Amino acid sequence: MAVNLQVALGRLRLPNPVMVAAGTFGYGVEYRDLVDLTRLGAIVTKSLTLAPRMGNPPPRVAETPAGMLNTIGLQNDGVDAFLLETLPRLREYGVPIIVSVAGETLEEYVQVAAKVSRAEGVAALELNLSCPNQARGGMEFGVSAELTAQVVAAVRRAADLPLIAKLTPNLGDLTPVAQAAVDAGADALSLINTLLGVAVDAQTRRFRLSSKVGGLSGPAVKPIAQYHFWRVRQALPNTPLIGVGGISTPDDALEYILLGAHAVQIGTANYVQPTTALEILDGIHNYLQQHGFESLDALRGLVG
Amino acid sequence: MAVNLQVALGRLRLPNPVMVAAGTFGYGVEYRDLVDLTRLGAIVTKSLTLAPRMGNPPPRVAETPAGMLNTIGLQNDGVDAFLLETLPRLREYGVPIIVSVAGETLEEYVQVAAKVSRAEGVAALELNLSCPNQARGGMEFGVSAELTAQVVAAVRRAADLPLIAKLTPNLGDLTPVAQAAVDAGADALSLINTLLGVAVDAQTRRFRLSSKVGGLSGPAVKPIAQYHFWRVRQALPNTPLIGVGGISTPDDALEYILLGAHAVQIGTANYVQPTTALEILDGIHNYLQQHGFESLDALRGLVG
Amino acid sequence: MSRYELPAVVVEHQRRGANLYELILHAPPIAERATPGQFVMVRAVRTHAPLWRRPYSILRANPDKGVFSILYSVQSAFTELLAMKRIGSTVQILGPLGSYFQPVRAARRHILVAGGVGAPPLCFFAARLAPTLTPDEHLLILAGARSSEMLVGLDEFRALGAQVRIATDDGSQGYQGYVTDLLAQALDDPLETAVYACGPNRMLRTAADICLARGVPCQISLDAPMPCGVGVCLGCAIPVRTPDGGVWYKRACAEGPVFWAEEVVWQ
Amino acid sequence: MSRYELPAVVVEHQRRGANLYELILHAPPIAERATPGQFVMVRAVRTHAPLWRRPYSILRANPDKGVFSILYSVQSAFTELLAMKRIGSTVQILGPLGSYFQPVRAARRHILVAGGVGAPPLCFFAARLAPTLTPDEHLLILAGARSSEMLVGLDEFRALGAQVRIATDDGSQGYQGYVTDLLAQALDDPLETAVYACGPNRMLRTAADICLARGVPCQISLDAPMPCGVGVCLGCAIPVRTPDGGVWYKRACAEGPVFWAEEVVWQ
Ligand SMILES: Cc1cc2nc3c(=O)[nH]c(=O)nc-3n(C[C@H](O)[C@H](O)[C@H](O)COP(=O)(O)OP(=O)(O)OC[C@H]3O[C@@H](n4cnc5c(N)ncnc54)[C@H](O)[C@@H]3O)c2cc1C
Ligand SMILES: Cc1cc2nc3c(=O)[nH]c(=O)nc-3n(C[C@H](O)[C@H](O)[C@H](O)COP(=O)(O)OP(=O)(O)OC[C@H]3O[C@@H](n4cnc5c(N)ncnc54)[C@H](O)[C@@H]3O)c2cc1C
Ligand SMILES: Cc1cc2nc3c(=O)[nH]c(=O)nc-3n(C[C@H](O)[C@H](O)[C@H](O)COP(=O)(O)O)c2cc1C
Ligand SMILES: Cc1cc2nc3c(=O)[nH]c(=O)nc-3n(C[C@H](O)[C@H](O)[C@H](O)COP(=O)(O)O)c2cc1C
Ligand code: FES
Ligand code: FES
Repeated sequence: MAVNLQVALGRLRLPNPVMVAAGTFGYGVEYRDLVDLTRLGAIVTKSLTLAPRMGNPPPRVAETPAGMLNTIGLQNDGVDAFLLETLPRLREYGVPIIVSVAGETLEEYVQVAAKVSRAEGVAALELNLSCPNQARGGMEFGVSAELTAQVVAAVRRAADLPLIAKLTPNLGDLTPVAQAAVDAGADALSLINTLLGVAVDAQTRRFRLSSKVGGLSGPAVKPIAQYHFWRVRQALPNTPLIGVGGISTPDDALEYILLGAHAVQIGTANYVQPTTALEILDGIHNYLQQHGFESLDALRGLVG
Repeated sequence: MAVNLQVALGRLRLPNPVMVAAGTFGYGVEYRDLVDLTRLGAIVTKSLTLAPRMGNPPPRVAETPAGMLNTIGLQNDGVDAFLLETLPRLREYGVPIIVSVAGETLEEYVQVAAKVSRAEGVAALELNLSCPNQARGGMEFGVSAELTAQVVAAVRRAADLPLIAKLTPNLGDLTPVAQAAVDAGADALSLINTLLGVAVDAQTRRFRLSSKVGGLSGPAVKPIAQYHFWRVRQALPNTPLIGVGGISTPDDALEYILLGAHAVQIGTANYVQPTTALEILDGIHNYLQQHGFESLDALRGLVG
Repeated sequence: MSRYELPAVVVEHQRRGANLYELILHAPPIAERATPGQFVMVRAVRTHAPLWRRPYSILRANPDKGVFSILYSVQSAFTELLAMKRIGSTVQILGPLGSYFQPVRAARRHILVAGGVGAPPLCFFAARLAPTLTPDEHLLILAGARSSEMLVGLDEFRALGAQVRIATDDGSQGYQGYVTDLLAQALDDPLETAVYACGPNRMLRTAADICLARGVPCQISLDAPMPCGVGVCLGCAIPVRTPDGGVWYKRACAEGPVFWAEEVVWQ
Repeated sequence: MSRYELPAVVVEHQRRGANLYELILHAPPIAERATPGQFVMVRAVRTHAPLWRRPYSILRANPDKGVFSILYSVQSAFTELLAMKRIGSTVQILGPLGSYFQPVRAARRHILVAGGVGAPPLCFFAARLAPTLTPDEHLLILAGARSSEMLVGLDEFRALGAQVRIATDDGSQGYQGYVTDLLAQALDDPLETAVYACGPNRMLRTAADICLARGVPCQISLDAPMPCGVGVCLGCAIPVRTPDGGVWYKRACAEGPVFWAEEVVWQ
């Protein structure tokens, strides 16, 4: 049986639902010799800021049970360098490119988004709403429905590209933020970004991260990510949702699709096995064939 | 070097800081042939309700990466049966007994607490604030500072025993709830209870739990638990705190103590290794000796 | 109730079928006390994922040598790690645990219904039951599996003088179809018969229905997720009928895994 | 840059010291391209905890036989699982990765400073360097470890004709004290000398200070947590001096693990 893996998230059309998540696949080109980039549903770049950013001091990462903490601190080359040097190389692979946009102020989001929207060959923008808001003492933009709406609306005006808002899980109930993002013009939502976490080294009696607090990701977070996903899915039955968090096997990805995801993103698992996204793509394909589903539409939301 | 492991959490004095957590050690007596109960810092009983409760239908548990989800649904024999049948047996071991109190209404908490406080040989009460509030559509009491204050204050009036409020992590910022609990009369706080989570079986296309949503525990949650612990520690520098979440080794326990814990509770790890609490107790003892600390006071809060 | 938590040394680790392995462990207190139908909780390595111990039925026990064994098929992460254990290494064992098969003394025909990796406790039961049978008592084994090479313990059953009938889903050996079809057939004459079954819960339900409809006493060993194995977590709840006609939960690990068929409420 | 991600068969698995094991792996593309100082990312079993692959320096490589090996000590969960791998089983390998030691052609004395399990890349380096040396060039190995039985690769170093001096923390062999004391001593005459070091970061810092103070070119292989090993996660940041006198981060896995001592900013 032929199966169709294409998906449409509003205006954004992808050859298949398996993307690589922001910050876990570099700018995309780094893995070109190990992963057939042309087969990916999309590449989400690492988050870009207006100016190059140096990031946080080491230690930046700590392994935790079935997960990891990171405090990279948005180290990146800045949007200009990306557009000038990396984007042209990445474009050659013909894979949909989703640029992740970061900012510490509303203006920074807008400026980065505007620059990207003028470039050629970008399929969509993803707003990283887990960035620390300078004006509010480093609180994540995405924990506030109001700030989220402001950022999404402003970027919406500044950039004519499909717009994905990526939600932070660091609040009790994501649905008001999700609703605000959609009302402000987001075409789709990605959820979730990393969870705030702490790790201590009992032997050295220090925090394991230079910044004390970091972002938790990896298999450990999957139940929490799926909980938030399920709640947002119920609250917004018609919004295309992208499931992110703890995916490392085809079953993990299928679980999100069954819960109603249009697409999924693979993060931490790329580090463990660079070919994870392709293995998941093959696994989804086989599952559809074995169980007699012709497309993802038939599967999506069966568990609700 | 002789080391002193005694701790005082306000009025509550314990021979050592290693307790077993509510719901993970039965009523205590079940493990008597496998674990030397007399060596435990305290036993927290499974949560008791006014009437016996049947609990939720199976499946009630699902393994997740480095963790598990449960939806036991507060199955218990009811407070009367506990006081009549189990407490007398448990008392014989001379181990401090902390009774976990649950309720679906404010009145239920108060009635259970009042009954327990009239019994002999109970060292303290722990309020399980993760219970579903009947009046508010099943929302956990502990996500609201106002409800938390009400429950704590009412129980405070009804029962003259040291009172521990056990916080739920299912909100963005626990500090207002923690503050409310202390202001209302809690002598100490335990944190955290389980995190809301979902698991799906891609093969059967069903939720893995009968109730869809369950509570996540185990090593996977440790970074999240320690994050909340660290924030509450900062907000309430003078309140005795009990660290719970993902502890399975001496280092895990020491991490909480370094972050400022007066005591710790071992939950899920009991299932994997029934002797975990004793191994942790020995490990803490050795650590203090090796590193030349005479008591936990010298260690507590060194990482802050 | 005597239970032990101890490290057991791997004495042998043998391939016993397509994807089947027998792990022979030295643990005298468990070898001495194990009763057919009981299980042990196994921790193979010190890792957080998989997190839980896994329950395994006791396949055989030799109190004289102080050894017992379990039989497992490699399915997922836990059993992949278990399969890596070498002779001389140790696994942590908690047991023996749970209820056991009770020989129905009034019966003259004992039918053991084994589905797939449900066979081990019945092998042990047959081994202990056979020597106690009088000449007019019969032991009939109905063994089912997806395919011929998934069948477990046939040689042992035959060595005990038991009659063995086989069903496979793919027809690669014996009757093609469900092992419960063989049971229904065998119970054409239900008199003085007792049934003991272990296998997938779906099979057990069918077996229970068949037996109850014919008034045949039937014990079934149920599968359930088991975080603790010792009755404290209440995760392994099995709905059962209470004397007053209501429903309550029993624990598969403590009151079970072996239940009387009429107790269980199927949901 | 040619990197491969492939399953490699365990050809041998040998004890090489108190708590040291050598794992010999068949992986021709890696054996052919490995350069001393480079490493591979190893995934031993399919489990979520430990989650990350671990980096291991290449100890030796035989392109003709298509094998290379790594040397490890059992420390925690990952290495406990690695130690369970049997001959004939596979581990996933990603490599060869990272920068490498560059022989300083102007030097006449090459000092290799090895601390504990920092020795493997220097063994490999010595093996490749020794045959290229002219008769007036010297190879001096300074090997340090906590204790005598933690010393690695001494026989190999000696077989290459290198001079070997030893330091142990407990004095169980050679000089009692830090291996960097031996380095300072050897650099009493710093002329025409190059230093190559691998070991705990604290040792490397001391070695770097000693060399920089004496104007001796020094390459050090740094340790850092490495989630990806291939430069994408930015987790392994090492602060380095930029040409304009500022500080920026390089990646231990991509621009490193081998750095010139003067580049590194110690924090
Ligand atoms: C009382 C009792 C006795 C038992 N005795 C035996 C015995 O004697 N021999 C024996 O072999 N087993 C026995 N079992 C079962 C055993 O405990 C394990 O469940 C079994 O070995 C599988 O372990 P695993 O960790 O490898 O697989 P698990 O990870 O537990 O998975 C079990 C099954 O679920 C599937 N699975 C895993 N993850 C997923 C997912 N995400 N989505 C869908 N499916 C998934 C796996 O493919 C596998 O088929 C017994 C169980 C009980 C309760
Ligand atoms: C470029 C590079 C090359 C390397 N080459 C080699 C090599 O050739 N040989 C080699 O043996 N190693 C090498 N390493 C180190 C190796 O990657 C592993 O870190 C090492 O094998 C330990 O692995 P582990 O998982 O068993 O221990 P880990 O879990 O990684 O722990 C490492 C150390 O930290 C301690 N530790 C673990 N958990 C805690 C905790 N909670 N609190 C305090 N301490 C803790 C452990 O006891 C152990 O001593 C290299 C590292 C790098 C970066
Ligand atoms: C090291 C690291 C860096 C990350 N950087 C970004 C980033 O720049 N922008 C972003 O939106 N998310 C970033 N993330 C979050 C991931 O995209 C993803 O949302 C999260 O890791 C959960 O998915 P996972 O469990 O599959 O890793 C990062 C994650 C990690 C582990
Ligand atoms: C099966 C199960 C049942 C639990 N029952 C209770 C309970 O009755 N009352 C309560 O306050 N907490 C209960 N908990 C939560 C634990 O006490 C503990 O807060 C939580 O599991 C986190 O700790 P851990 O990671 O060490 O398990 C339960 C946890 C589990 C896994
Ligand atoms: S497995 Fe815990 S009560 Fe049965
Ligand atoms: S380990 Fe990921 S960039 Fe170096």
